[in-house]
Amino acid sequence: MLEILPQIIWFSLLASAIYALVAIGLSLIFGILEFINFAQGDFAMVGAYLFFGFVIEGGLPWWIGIAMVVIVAALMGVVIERITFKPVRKSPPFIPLVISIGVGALLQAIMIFKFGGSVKSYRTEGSKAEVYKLFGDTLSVTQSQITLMFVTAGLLLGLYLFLKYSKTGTAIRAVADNQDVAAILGVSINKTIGIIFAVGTALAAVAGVMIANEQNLSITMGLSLGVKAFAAVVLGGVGSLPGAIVGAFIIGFSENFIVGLTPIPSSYKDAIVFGLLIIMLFLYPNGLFGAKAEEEARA
Amino acid sequence: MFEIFTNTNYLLGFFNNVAFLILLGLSLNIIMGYVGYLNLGHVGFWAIGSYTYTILLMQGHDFFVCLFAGAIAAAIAGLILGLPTLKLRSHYIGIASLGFTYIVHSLSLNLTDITRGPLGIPGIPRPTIFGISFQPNHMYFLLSWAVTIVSGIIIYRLLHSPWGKILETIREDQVAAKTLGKNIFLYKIQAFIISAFFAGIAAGIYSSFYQYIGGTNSFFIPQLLLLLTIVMLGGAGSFWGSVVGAVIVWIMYEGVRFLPIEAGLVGPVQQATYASVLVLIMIFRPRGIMGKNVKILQK
Amino acid sequence: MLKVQNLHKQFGGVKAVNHCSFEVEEGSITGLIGPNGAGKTTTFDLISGLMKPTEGHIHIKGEDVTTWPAHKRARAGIGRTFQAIRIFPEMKAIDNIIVAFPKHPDKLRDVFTPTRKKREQLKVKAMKLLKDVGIADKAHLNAGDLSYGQKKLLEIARAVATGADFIMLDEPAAGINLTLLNQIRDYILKLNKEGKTFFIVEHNMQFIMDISDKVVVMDQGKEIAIGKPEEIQNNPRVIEAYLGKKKE
Amino acid sequence: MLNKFTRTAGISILGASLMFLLSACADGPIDQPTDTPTDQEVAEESNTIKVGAIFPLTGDGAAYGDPLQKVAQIALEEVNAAGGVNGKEIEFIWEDGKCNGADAANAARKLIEVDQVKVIFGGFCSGETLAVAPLAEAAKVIVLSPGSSSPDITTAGDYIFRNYPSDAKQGKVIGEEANNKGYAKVAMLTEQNDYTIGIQNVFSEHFTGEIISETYLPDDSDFRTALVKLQAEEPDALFINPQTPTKADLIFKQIEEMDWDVDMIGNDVVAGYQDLTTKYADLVEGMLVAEFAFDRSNPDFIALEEEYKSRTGTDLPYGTYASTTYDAVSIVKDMLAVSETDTDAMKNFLYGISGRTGLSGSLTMDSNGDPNFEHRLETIVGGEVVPYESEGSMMEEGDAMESESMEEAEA
Repeated sequence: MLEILPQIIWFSLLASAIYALVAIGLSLIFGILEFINFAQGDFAMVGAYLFFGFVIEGGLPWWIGIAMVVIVAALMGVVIERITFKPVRKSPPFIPLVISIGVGALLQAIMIFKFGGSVKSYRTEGSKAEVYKLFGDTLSVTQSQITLMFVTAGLLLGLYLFLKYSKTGTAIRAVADNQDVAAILGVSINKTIGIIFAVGTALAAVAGVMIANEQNLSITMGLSLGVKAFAAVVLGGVGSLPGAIVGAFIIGFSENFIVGLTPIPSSYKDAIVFGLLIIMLFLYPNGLFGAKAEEEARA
Repeated sequence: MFEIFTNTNYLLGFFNNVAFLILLGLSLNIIMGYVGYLNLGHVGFWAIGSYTYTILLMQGHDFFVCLFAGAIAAAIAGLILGLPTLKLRSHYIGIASLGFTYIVHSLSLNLTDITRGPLGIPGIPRPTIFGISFQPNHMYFLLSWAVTIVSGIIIYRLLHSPWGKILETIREDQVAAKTLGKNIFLYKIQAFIISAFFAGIAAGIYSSFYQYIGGTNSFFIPQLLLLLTIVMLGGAGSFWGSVVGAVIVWIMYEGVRFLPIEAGLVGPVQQATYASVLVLIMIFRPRGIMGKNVKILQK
Repeated sequence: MLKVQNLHKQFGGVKAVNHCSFEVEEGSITGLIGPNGAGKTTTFDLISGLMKPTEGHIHIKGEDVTTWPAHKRARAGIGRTFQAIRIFPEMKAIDNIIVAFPKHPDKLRDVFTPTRKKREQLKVKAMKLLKDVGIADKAHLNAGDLSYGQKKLLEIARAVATGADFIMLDEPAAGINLTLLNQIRDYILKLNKEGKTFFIVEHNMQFIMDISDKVVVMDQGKEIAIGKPEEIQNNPRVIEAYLGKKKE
Repeated sequence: MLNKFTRTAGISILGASLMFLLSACADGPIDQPTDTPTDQEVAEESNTIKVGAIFPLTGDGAAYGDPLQKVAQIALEEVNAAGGVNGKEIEFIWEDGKCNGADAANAARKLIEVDQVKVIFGGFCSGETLAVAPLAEAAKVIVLSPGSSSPDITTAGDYIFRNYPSDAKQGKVIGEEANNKGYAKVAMLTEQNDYTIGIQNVFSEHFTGEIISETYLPDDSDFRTALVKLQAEEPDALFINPQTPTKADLIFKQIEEMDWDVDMIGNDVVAGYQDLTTKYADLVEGMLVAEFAFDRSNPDFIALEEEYKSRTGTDLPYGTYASTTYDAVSIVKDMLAVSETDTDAMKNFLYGISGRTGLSGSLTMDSNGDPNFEHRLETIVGGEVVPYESEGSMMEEGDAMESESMEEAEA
């Protein structure tokens, strides 16, 4: 059984990278605006379809396609935020949660209307995956998998630097910490939240493109992605970006290792991941990196 | 086209659906509206109740035995989900309970020798009680409304009793409730078990109404979103809110069937209509039709 | 009534309460003062069971309650109010009181027993309590719609309704106009005569010195002085704590 | 409390029922205000025959519901262009079954009770058809499903028909051939879905060797770990059993990436999708599949492919489903010619079908309302699906032949 270990590790890395990409965007929005955004997975789906429209159908070169996807997705994020989430920003968090459910369903309907329901993929005729054999044939890796890894690492690093050092990045973290205080200090809340949504949506869209390139794209691909990304964000602790990444890796590795090394068939994947999540939350009620606020409610 | 209102069979079916949706909405409202616990796992109780009821009924047991067995099975599931998650903070409860929905969905598809997995269970009979057959639609309509009304009265008594008042104090401010000597964990578990119990009752009448349960897309996210909409739209924390919510949501859900839509667009346009009405109502009437402004996701 | 021995509570490096010990005699009105961040509210939360201490013991009426959860301590006779008033805004003012009564039939098994008579009695008792604090006319308003002062009075009345004989008040005088302040003072004194013990955190020196039999002063989590109000007022260490350190 | 209740409840019920009413009467023609809508409607109704149609148009099921709805519309337009039935046009009233029992049943109730249809075209997913069956039986409405393959449908009711074969047949044919090929251990990757579980159950009844089974949920798209696990078992053959061609595409891609060379077996979803067999030609070389008599070179089929391509810009997916859907529309036409309202006459017509030629081959309906299609074994050579002569018949003559084919399969 051991000889398949390298392959399983590589697959776990792949799955974790995909969850991390979606989880990061979710953590930005979720951590700051404090509501579970059910439409986050669908933002990824829309990104995948936009790329399909621009590049596969539209014939644009892929790098223009990616740029277009990021711009359109960012705009979409801001527009959705202004129309649907801005009016309820002050209401209890379950209101935007329900609205995000509606937004997700709406995006799916629009995509079926535009692209039709049948499942598509980026692979055109005869594009055969180049397979590289490593570690003496025990590990086979493809070009698209490698690009996915690099793009993910690049985006995570870019986001980290953007948040840490850029002006808007600090503004975002300020708003994340305390909206009212940030407002008093002259941070334009509207602009910052708009940027948060733009960045969060664009990240999800790129994640969608990466995932579609690696697998295929369907109208309902967003849902299970979004839910696993939630689990990663919450596992890592709400509001902590490194936490979301660690959470994504925990899910990616546990899924593949448990299924890979035990007789449990992979159709139990969801049950395993969420069983693990509930147990972890029971042990770490704040998530691994979550704010350790000791509240009186705790006693 | 006006024969909708004269056509009894259609209206019987319509209001039969409304019956168990009211019961499902009310049971979810107990834990979500009154205790303030965002339970995204309610559809799991519905599934467990349905499978337990159906399997026992198909083995020839008496209707009431099966109905209560389904409800008790769901209540036990309520305990199982409640114990590890009740101490968690808001978002963590949301994602942990959503995880429960995924676990139940995964198990119901995989345990094929119990639930027949994706093949579902067809040919579920309608009961004969004291020699009276409830097979015809109008008879079954009476049965489901009888069960709904009796359960509704019990739930009303519970929620408007001193016990119910304590649930509301827990929702309003559980820390204060503690200092008044209330063992809030016990109340939460009781509320959770009762909420799951009545979901189990509704599951029973649902199963014999449709006479087929299971299959890949049953008891999953679309059904969960329907229940969430009923409670949120009706108004969390309001008994009559869930009743009105169930009627309104079902009118919307069935109403879209009658919109004059060109053949190729039926699917997407119906989904888009339902989603946008949901979003609009939650923006302009966030408390729902009759709800109080309830802090469901207490920090 | 209350004995606190070597109470210690640490968040990571921060010692919110630092090996603090003091007593509150039965039937007394004891004040607890100290600069902001001295650990007063944390001490309150430790005593009422909302937080678990890192070290130390708490005795109520001679019994060691350190391991008791908050609701068990409350039933043993501890009532309290909060700095940031924690009333139930979406419930009527009178309901805020009724739920606090020990005889409130709120067990699950009570639901199907006839409780109409008992609930009527509780309504009468609640109205009386509301009259005592002067907000009887607001009984059927949602608690959230009351004024700040009225909410404070409601919270105090609610603490009394629990039947507690040891009531802890967290800054009752904060943000209150003078007339209301006197009303609160008289109410405390009236209850004290009826045998209730009070433990009051307050910044309003004039109010606390006037009402307390004994005052405990805390600074940086430690009790630095305990004594009669007069002794406390000119105790050098207290003044130093408030007016800033002259580090030798 | 009461006035707040009535006021808000009133507004909302009014709002919702307004929408309900609006949609209800919007159906009648608006432009003739003088006649009362009902007479006008009755007059207009006489020259069209309404047929209910339930397909999964949103959600996961849309992957096949949406494209096959387009196929059905193409077939319908052709039927109506050719004069329809007794001079009347057939009108399909589409409802979204969402590949879920409850939604399909509610759709059927509306179609049967409100639109007063006598025939329901569809459920596509087995769950849809099984949930519609009790309603249709009670109302004596004909159900003709072009795609539900669950064995339960065979006994779902007297008015319940389908022109897509039950899984049972396919599983049997492949199972027996796997025995003939002398496979001792077969690894099976199966989707937890109605069509695929049916095949797995029947295959395991007929295959005598050991089966290593891995399953995945419909919304899963990462099978690498499962495949690696199966590879470690060193099976004699790998049986790919997905519900949709896109899942098959993904599985082949992930097998290709693992560079795993093993004898392959596939279900007819894998075989029926031209784009798939050419794209992974060398991977699926020699793959054993079984399809019912669906002839890809049939000129009508090619015409359908071109028409579909011209309308949607994409290739026609699911050859088998497309052919049964296309044929089912013409069956409905001929059935309505027999009678537009008497469902017992329609029922007898359907039971009487024998040797009816169509895109999906020669159809004879058995006493349970199932098609008689026999699955024929096929294999894939150079990316093309070709008939497969089972070596079983030759095997009795000489063991040499059999062992030789074993090596060749191994290589």
